[in-house]
Amino acid sequence: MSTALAFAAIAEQVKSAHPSVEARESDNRQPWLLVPAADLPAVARLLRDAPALRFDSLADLTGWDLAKFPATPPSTDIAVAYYLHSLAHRHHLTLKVMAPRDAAQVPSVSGVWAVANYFEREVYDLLGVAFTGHPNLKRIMCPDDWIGHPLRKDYVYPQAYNGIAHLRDGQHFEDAPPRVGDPPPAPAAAAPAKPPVKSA
Amino acid sequence: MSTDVTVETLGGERMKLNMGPHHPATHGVLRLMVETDGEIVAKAVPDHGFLHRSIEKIGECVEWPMFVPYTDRIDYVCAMNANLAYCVAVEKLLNTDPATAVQVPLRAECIRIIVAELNRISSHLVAVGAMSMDLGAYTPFLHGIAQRETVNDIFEKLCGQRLTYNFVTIGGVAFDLHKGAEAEITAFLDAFEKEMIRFNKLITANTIFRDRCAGVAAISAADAVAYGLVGPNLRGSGVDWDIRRDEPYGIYDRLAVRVPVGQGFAGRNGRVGDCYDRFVVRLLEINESVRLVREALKMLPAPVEKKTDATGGYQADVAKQLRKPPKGEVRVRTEAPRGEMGYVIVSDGSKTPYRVRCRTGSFTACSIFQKLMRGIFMADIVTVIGSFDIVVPEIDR
Amino acid sequence: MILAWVNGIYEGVDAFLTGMGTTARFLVENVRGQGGATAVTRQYPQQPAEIVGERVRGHLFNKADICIVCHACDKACPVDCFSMDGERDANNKMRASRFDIDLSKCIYCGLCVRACPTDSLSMTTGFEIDPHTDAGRYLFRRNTGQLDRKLDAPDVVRMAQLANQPRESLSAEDRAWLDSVVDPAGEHLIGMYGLGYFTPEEKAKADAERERKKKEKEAAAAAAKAAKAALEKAAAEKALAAKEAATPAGRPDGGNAP
Amino acid sequence: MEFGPAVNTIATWISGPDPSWWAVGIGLVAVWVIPVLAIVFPVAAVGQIIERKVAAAMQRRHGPNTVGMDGILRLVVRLAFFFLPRAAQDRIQARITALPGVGWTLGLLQRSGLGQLAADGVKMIGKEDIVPAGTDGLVFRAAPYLALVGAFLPFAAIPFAQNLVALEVPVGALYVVAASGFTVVGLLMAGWGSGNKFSLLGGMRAVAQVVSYEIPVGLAIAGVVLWCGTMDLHQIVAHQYNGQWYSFLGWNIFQSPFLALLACLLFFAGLAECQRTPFDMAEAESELVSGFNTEYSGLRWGMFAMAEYSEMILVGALVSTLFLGGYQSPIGEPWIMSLPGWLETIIHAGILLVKFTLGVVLMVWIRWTLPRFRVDQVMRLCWLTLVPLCLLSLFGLALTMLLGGLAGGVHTGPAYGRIPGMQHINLDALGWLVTWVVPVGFAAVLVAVARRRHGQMHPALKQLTGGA
Repeated sequence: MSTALAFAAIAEQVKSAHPSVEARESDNRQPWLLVPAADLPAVARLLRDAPALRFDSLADLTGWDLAKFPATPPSTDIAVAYYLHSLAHRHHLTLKVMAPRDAAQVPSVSGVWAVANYFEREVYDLLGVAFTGHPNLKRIMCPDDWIGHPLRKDYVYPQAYNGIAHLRDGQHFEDAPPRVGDPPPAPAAAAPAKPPVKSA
Repeated sequence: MSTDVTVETLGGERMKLNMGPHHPATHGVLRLMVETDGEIVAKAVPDHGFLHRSIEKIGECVEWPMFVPYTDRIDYVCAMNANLAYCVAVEKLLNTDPATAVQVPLRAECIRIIVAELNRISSHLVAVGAMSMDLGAYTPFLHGIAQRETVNDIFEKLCGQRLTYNFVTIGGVAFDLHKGAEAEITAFLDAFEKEMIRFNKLITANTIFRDRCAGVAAISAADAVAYGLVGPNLRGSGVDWDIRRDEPYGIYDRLAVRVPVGQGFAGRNGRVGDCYDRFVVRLLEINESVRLVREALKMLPAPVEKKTDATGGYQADVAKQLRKPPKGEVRVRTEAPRGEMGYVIVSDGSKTPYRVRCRTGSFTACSIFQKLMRGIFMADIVTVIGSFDIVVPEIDR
Repeated sequence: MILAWVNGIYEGVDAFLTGMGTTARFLVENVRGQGGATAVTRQYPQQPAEIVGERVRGHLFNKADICIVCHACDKACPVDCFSMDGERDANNKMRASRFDIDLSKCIYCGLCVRACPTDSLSMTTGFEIDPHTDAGRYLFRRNTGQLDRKLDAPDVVRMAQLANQPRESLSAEDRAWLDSVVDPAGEHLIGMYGLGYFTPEEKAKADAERERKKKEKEAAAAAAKAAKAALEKAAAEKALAAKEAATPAGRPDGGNAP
Repeated sequence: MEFGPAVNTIATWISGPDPSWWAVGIGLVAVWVIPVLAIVFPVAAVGQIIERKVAAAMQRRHGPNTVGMDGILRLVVRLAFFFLPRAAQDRIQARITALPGVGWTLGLLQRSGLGQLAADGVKMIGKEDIVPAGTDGLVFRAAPYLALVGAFLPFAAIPFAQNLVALEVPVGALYVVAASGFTVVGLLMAGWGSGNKFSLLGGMRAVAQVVSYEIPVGLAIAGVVLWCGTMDLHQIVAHQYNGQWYSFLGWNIFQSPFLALLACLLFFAGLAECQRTPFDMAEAESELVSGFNTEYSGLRWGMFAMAEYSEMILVGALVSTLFLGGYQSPIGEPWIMSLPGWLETIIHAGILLVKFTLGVVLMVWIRWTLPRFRVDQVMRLCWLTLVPLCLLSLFGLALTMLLGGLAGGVHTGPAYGRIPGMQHINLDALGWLVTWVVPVGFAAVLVAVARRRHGQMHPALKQLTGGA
């Protein structure tokens, strides 16, 4: 469609309004915009409302832990990725926010795109990123009293939940036979990660 | 026609009601915490996670091809589409580097279209059947299931399973079409079209059914987009967006996909984006899928002996590429029966994915429940749930 | 308004009659068996599912004499349902001495069969493991020798039928066939969670071995703990003794000063 | 209060020409209980099998087909020879099945699933009677009995044959309506007493619905009363006899299109009173789990099921009595009246049984065809469609009678049988034609105009339903 903009043009528009935004590329040349956490709500509103951009749809919001990712330079942040899509102009954009893993806090965009409410709850549940300003930041998949955030790379598997062991009788993780071809087992990780912010 | 009573006019005394996780109309283990005043719902809050099996975490622990059986379990009602979404995503990742590029044979692409569209038919049959069952008509559901069984028979001959197929693989499909498959599929489609007319006479044209769905939980196009509705739910609200046509993957760009959108099919009482529109859009999509399967069958190249052949083969050799895929990330959107099934895949260059993220249609559909379920009748809750065609493992993954 | 009311009634009656006509046709067709509209359901235990096609993914089956214990299936399996041991035979070829498939873990995805380089691993058309059915019950009455024989769904049905009849009434051919697949001695508890390839003796041995290792480990841990405790005690005593020895002689402040 | 001839006979037989109150009571119970136990109860039980078989056939399933040979016979043998060892019982069973015809009959029972009947009954009695914590004990326990009583009371006034009626009240039609309203008390008590919110909603829905639908039921019955000039059900039946061999043309339903419409309205309103799909608000399975009977198990649940089927039979019997000639045969009465009295009673009761069983089958057929209404739509249908239609029909009927009387169509004719004759409105052929053609033609024109104004269907739907 003729009104669709390329990544460079979109990045140009966003950068002219918010100079702190950087255009980046992943290792396999997928472009994205790095947005500082503080600027995110303003950038999001710009992206949704600017007539030439009109990103009316948040197609996906997810994140991953960079702790074991062989990036250059190495990082221990948690990447939160926003995949935007414009149904009006039919173009795409990927935003990323890097949240430090110890105090992972990102402003919520649930006021901009309503669906972000659910996506952010999922990212909070599985990766432990607290979205400030979220109306209902509670766990969505795991039970409310679950310890740790499963998709973090230093997550320690629990042996039991509320006294219910989830392995067969007599079997424990350290006893499970190693798989052929697997690397030697890594030394046991640190204590389970605590949820960084207790939601209201 | 929806209720004339608004939430604001309700009395102060509310009854709390737990619908689910064992309620017959919540399609699995979904729980709704409902507050009602008599028959009118003041508030309904969905509660998820009863079926959370950490499939995304498993994705980080198994090798690239070993995740395909797990995608079956993400959405078991349309496992072919779920397989396809993941495989397309991994292929796109491999294709970002010329050194690991993979060329899926044309015949495999055609077979993928055939099985995906057949599975879309059988999945929509469950959707419309289950919705009519929620509204008290049990017979159409079983007739839909009977047709689905025929599709399952075809799939069983094709790949040996009836529910969790694990048929689409990275680089192609696991098996070539079995002998006589084309004739079988054509025969099924011919019989199926006649059967669907009777199905529609029985339930779609029924005024009781139409009046129960008409005007209930109508979603405006702007709301549908903002709440991330996808697939038939989005199109029911009149938004003309189909990934098969607008961002084609595979060889969908060679098939002119016609996209039905909601137009207020219910007539007098109906509004664009109500439950009836979502229901009818699914039925129209079934017809469109029938046409696509026929077209794909026409395009199917002749099979050749060599299975990695670029035209007549069915499986490109990807074992070497998967041992050392390019480092980086990729995002792919595919159109599953329940809407967009999008994968975000992050690779650290090893034989195991670094992160596999699956975005499903049912999950985002639940985000609008709380907004919709205000001031409707108790009985409309099941209509709304049925019209969104949620599959709970897809929500909880 | 009245016309709309009349139209509403007409539409209701029309839809009602259409629906009744449709179901009546279903009814007649089903009773008379026309138009493919006969009952599509099955009387399950008496009438097992028809197996369609040749690619059916039923129970896993390993032909042990051509298995080379390459672990390809193990590597391909997403759920780790294999465990196997190999040993070199007289020709210095790898042969399986133990090949255990945990059927309660198996998800019937078929990746292992695709990975197998020697085609020793295959999937039968039998799928029944419910011991409440005939087919499931008699699958458990097979001894180690009989496990080498691949049983597809029709074989399983035949096996159940023959085993249900009095032995004297069988023909010689049937009897021989039955003896080749079912152990007349009775049920074997083979494998821990399903149709594994342990014989009962092997299973007992493996259990004993695991128990022994566990006990050894515990004993070693206890010994280590005791040794550590003894060491600590000795060190503490030594320190105490040193302190006691030091206090009266050298340090007038009783050793409390830094 | 008058009692039926059979009641009087029994009372006289017990205590002489001037029967005392207890003799009348015994006679009343006997004549009430005999039809209920011998006709309604088995049909209600068989109704469940009919329901399951019909549903299965429509849905390409088998339905009950397993319990039969093994089930019934083994049960009978086990119960009869309880003290014998198992092997001896098996031998006895084998010997019985070896008798000529027994195996064939039992096979038929098995294929038709009738053995399920006995199995269900045994299961229902054998199941634990669970009274969950938090229920309102007495209310919860009493509710099924009340529902059952409410379902069986109206049968006292239904004439099963010329003699077989327990209560010959002059206001039989009124009595039936009043007594059938009793069921709803049971449903409300069940909903309240269960201590379950879904049950409570179900009970409330039941009350709202049943109370509303008594209006169209009453109006439809009023139409017949208007036409026949009596509220005595016996007299209404007698009134529907025209003395010819084609006596079915004398039935009320063929007298006037308004009466035919009232018959349909009575049937549907009755359907709503029995809480059957599409009116099963009270136990809407996919909304209220199982509504008022969610918490019930075993025999108490069975009582609700029995009450439901009995009410279906009641609706069928009422429609038959009021509109379909009651216990009369469609091909004239002399051949029955020439038989001895007891045989006549059996044949008449059998004819009524066939008529209301057809009604039950129709209800089952409807249930497996239509989806459920919503609770507001049920009310809307009642007050905005059924009640106005009833009133219109009543008006039309009154007009017909007036005009018919003016045209001299009213004359006295003999009613056959042991009941004295009634005044008939026996229109001649021309009058009959006018009676039918004018209202039907008017309705057809109205519908055609309405279709043109409002009846457009979306083209996509036309395509989906095959261009129809």
